[in-house]
Amino acid sequence: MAIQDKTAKAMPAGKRRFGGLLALAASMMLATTVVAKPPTAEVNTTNLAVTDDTVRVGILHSVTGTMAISEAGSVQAEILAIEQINAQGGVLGRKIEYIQEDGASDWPTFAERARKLLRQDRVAAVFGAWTSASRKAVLPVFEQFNGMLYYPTFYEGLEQSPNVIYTGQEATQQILASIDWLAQEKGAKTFYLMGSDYIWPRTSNKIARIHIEEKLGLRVVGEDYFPLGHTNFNSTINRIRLRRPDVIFASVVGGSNVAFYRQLKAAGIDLSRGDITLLTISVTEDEILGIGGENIEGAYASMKYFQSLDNPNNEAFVKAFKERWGENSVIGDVTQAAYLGPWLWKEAVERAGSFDIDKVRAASPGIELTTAPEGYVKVHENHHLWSRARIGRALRNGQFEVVHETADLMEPDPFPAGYQ
Amino acid sequence: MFSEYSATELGSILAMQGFAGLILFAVFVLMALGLAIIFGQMGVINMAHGEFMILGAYVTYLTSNLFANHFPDLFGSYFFFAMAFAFIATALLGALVEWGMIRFLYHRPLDTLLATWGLSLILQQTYRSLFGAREVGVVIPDWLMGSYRITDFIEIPINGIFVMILAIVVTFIVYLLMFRSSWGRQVRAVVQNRPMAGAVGINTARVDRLTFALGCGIAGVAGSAFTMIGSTGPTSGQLYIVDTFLVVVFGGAASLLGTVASAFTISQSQSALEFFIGGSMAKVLTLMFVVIILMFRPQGLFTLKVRR
Amino acid sequence: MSFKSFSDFMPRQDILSFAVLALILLVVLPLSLDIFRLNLVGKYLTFAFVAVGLVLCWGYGGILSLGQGVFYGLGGYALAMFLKLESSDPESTRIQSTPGIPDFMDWNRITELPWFWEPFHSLTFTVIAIIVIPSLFAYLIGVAMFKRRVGGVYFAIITQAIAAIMTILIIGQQGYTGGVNGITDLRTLKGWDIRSDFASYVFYFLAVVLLFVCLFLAQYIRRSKLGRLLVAMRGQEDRVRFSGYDVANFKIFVFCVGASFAAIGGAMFTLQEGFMSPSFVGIVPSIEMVIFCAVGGRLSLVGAVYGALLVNFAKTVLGETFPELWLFAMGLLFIGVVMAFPNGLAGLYNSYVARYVDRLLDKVFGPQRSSDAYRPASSDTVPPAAPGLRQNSTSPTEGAIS
Amino acid sequence: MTAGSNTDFVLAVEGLTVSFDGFKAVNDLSFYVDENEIRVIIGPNGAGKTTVLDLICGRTRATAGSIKFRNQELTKLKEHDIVKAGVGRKFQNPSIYGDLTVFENLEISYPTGRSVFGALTFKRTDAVVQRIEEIADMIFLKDQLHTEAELLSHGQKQWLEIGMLLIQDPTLLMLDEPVAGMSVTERQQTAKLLRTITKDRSVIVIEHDMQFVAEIADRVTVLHQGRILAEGTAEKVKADPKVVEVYLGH
Repeated sequence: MAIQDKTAKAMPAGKRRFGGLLALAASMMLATTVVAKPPTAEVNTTNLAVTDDTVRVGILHSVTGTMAISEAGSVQAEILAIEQINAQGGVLGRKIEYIQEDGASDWPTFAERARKLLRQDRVAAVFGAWTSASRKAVLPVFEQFNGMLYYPTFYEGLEQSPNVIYTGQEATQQILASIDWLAQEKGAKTFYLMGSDYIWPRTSNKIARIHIEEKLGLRVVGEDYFPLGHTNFNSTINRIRLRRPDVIFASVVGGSNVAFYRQLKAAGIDLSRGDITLLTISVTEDEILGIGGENIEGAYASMKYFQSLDNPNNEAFVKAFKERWGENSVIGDVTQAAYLGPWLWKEAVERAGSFDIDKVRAASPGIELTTAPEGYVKVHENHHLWSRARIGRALRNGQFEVVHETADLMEPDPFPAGYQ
Repeated sequence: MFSEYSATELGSILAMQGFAGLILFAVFVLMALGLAIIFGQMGVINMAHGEFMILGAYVTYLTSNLFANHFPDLFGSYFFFAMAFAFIATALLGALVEWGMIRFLYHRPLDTLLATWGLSLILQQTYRSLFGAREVGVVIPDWLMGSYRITDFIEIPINGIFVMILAIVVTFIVYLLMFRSSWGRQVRAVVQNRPMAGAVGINTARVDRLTFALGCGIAGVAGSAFTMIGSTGPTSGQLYIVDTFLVVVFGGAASLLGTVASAFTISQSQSALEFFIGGSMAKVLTLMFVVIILMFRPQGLFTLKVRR
Repeated sequence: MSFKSFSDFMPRQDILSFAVLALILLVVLPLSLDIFRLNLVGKYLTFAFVAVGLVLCWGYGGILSLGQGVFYGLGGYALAMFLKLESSDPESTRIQSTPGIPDFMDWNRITELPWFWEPFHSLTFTVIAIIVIPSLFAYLIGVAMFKRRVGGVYFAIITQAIAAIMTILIIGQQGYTGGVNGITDLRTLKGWDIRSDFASYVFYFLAVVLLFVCLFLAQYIRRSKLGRLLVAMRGQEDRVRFSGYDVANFKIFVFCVGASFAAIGGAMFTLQEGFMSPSFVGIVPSIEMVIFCAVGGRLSLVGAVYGALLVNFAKTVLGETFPELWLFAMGLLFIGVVMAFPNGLAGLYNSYVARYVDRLLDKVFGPQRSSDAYRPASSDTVPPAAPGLRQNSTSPTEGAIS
Repeated sequence: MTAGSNTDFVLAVEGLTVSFDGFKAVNDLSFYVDENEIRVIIGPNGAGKTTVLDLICGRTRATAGSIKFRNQELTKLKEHDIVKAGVGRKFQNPSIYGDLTVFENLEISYPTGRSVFGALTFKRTDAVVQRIEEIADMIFLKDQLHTEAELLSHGQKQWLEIGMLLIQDPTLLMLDEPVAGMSVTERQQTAKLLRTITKDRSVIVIEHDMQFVAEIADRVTVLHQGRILAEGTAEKVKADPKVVEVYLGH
């Protein structure tokens, strides 16, 4: 059976140029790892696909189907990270080979492909899954065959698996700081919660509602859900008009996003004029491409990463990403989180001195990454990342302007006490 | 639930809400007209109808790029050209599909359903290969994106008015074509008695091709208009297909007036339900309502009793 | 037994095709595939149940349901509810605010097990429910539609709408259904680990055995007078009605049979994969299930099984190597089976291979003896023209009433 | 709706009316059919002949009036119950099961195993086979039992459909243009067939061919615009000036 093997070795030499910092780091790493290359029998006691020169990992995202739109950036980021790691000499002296599988936007297919990666290909780690549903579908497979999954998307929390490292924000990290900010900076008193009808928006809105009503003593004046793919928002917009909330808190996803922002603007609610404050937890730079910057200008988004972040790490990352994937690429929050996956795995493997899943897992908590484009991140005991929460204001050109950033790293709390 | 609002507010909301229903009505009419012609007049189930609409949307996207790059002065009016191009492109594709596929399948409605579903998959993948998996952002001229402020509370979206006018115009043209032109008489003759129509010298094959092309062309115009309110991506078309079919079937397949009436009924109930109970349950209730009514009146709500 | 002899029930060609299929599924595949691949085949087989049901409904009864995913889902969910309750004992869910209920309910602030979940504590109830609930639902739809003579295209569109409604409901009512994620993380059945390799083997063979039970039932229906009535109804429904039959009852019956087959398939999926999700219930999966049946040949039971296996196998292989091509392939498949091979694989077999096989069988066993003197001996023999070709609904309005 | 009276007639149609969107295809029609009578209904196109048969067998529902078959009201019965009561009907275009053999066509019409369960457990007994062969003999198709019905000639299809009705042994047999599209020899054979099968039962025939009508009819009813124009023996009807005007005159 044919397998799509895109090894980094086949990569043209011209592509192996990276930003200054990383290149410097790369040459130093190269020197050290060539000297100390531990024997395979030592670093791989559980029959993973590790040879003297290579180690095999999997990338599992949707290349086809409705989710392909969203997952494409993650695939690119993961490939970029793997290529950069290889250019620095790989992991424990071994080049990373990756096998890319297509989840086809279909949860059962995700489970099937995950099983193939773990059982047949014996990969040392998998970077992938995007929607909660696909993660839920592959989770039992990873637990059964003891694999390691690096999951990039911000998600609803309520989960903590020994076999998953969650590189995106869980719900409280994304929501709590942003609502505090709205209450303090924008003086918001009333909120209208709306989202697509599935678990992530509902859970997020549940947390938001508890925080708004019970912790801050403010009011939620409406809560609304739409079937995935819904394209008619005029009635909701009327409801919003009638309830006159200070803030629309939106978690609409997919094609509905485009329809929502266009109809909002057409209805005379212009976010750029500040007619109303809208904060979304579902729109990244990727989504703005479809929505159109002119339609969403002035909306706020709560994310941990924006392409416009001003720091040297991000500068190098954006440059490398555009060199590899084209000048027109945009980088959203999830894409950056996906980029962290291979790096976090590399750090954990090297700290453990082994590719064995159990040892990598044991070594993971406490791993720090100072080179992350979003800044400094650290793996928590609960397998989520400590990271800063940020709020960006959408600009006409499709980028965000960062208007707020928490001073400290926020602790991930997938089972937030008092919010369940 | 209304006690906290003043009478003027409630009046305004009623007006706005009525308007929201009318916009949805116009959207449904545009979606369903093309299908009603194809299904009602030819008995063909075109599951690729949504993909034809999206073709119209992509043509609009290309036209907007063309104007932005080469005729920036005319950008404000590109939308009219886009709709014309969309009509031509989808009608041509429709004629091609009729020639290559549909004409072999007349009188096998279930088979047209499966074959056109296959076609829709192929079109989706073609769009993905050509335009990428991501939705494309169609830039709408500014004059189409604003709103008229009537009172403090009542604002009428211009694109809504545009869609409504378009729906009226398209319906009127279709009416003229089908009921006031010799071509329309030919179409109806073919529907009623194909061999006889052929015998009196009507080129039935040509009538079929043109009818199918016209239905697809209207889908293209609809898709073009929907770039103002919806998303344009390879799979966006699938979102429309069930709604569209229900509108057509609910109206009674053979009657254009029925299609319009059913679009009105469904849009108003859905729009009102959305206002009161939210989007998700509104959708479920509307669909159920339609399905249940159809069980009692399988011939559709607005058809006359005929002798079988 | 309503047949005069065994060969009335199973002509020689049918015995041969059943035997070959049994050989492939019970011997060849288990010996030649590793457990990972065999597990995949087991998953494909769950769709074969649906396809076999569709042969009866669509091929024989002329009823094209675009909502078989609903029944597949109902069967799958019924079993998933039982397994979820088993894995949600108070001990393993003690970190929840309300221990002892499924985790997704707890997340949705439901503090008590909903009443319709209660009976699913019982395995016996669950096993009965897997068959009965979908059949009952199909019965209700059938009575509502067929008694009012809704048929053909209208039936197809309405079943499609029902699939859409079910999906929105399941996704929207996530506190009770697990929402878009489905019901996941099912581990044990009566304390027995359903994820082990051994369990995979057991479930594979269980699926094959159940599939053959369904195949034999379908064969019985097909070869009985009811089967011939269905064929008769497909072309001349009025004639059957005016021969004293309540046509609707027969349609309802096959629709229920098709639904229960699909439900068994869904339950087997849950068992083999350890989860159930709304992604099987919607419009797209439901219409894909039709293609499994069409590829095998809409009149051939055994063909339907091969159709389900081959299409899914192609999906896996193409999906692994050329994901972009898969939709093209699938699209062409739909068009191809309608325009070029309306009788699918079985049609090709009958046109090109069957007579040689028959001649060979004649040589080996002597000419076939049968009391069935009025029927050509070969199995799923289909008339030269496609069944759809003779459907005589000339206009959509007429189709509605047919 | 008129209640309809109890009579000795096999079929009593009284005040029967059906309207399609205001157009009265059958208008206040009354007629009676005796035991063992052969009644022929004639009339120009659109007179409502086929609609009358549709009404009797339940294919179309009456707007008003009553249809009594052996004093049993038919207007409320379901189609299959009307058949079970003993009314058989042949359609204008031969409607047979093309995908099935002649034998299977007749077998399906054999009046047992009409429920779902009955059809599942129906057994092809010797009695069934014998009866089918008997009927096949009668309709000149004994040698075609193996043939798929689609392959029969037009005339043979007409016979087959008649045979499918005969096997049910109905009390009232309704034939819609049984000799349409037949050759002269087939026509003669059919006339002979009709004469044999009409023993012991009442028959309503719709026919255009006046010669054929005269040959078989006991009484003739002439319909025009949904009403009865004339009724009586073939000779009497032929001589009626009204009939000549609307129908025979052209």
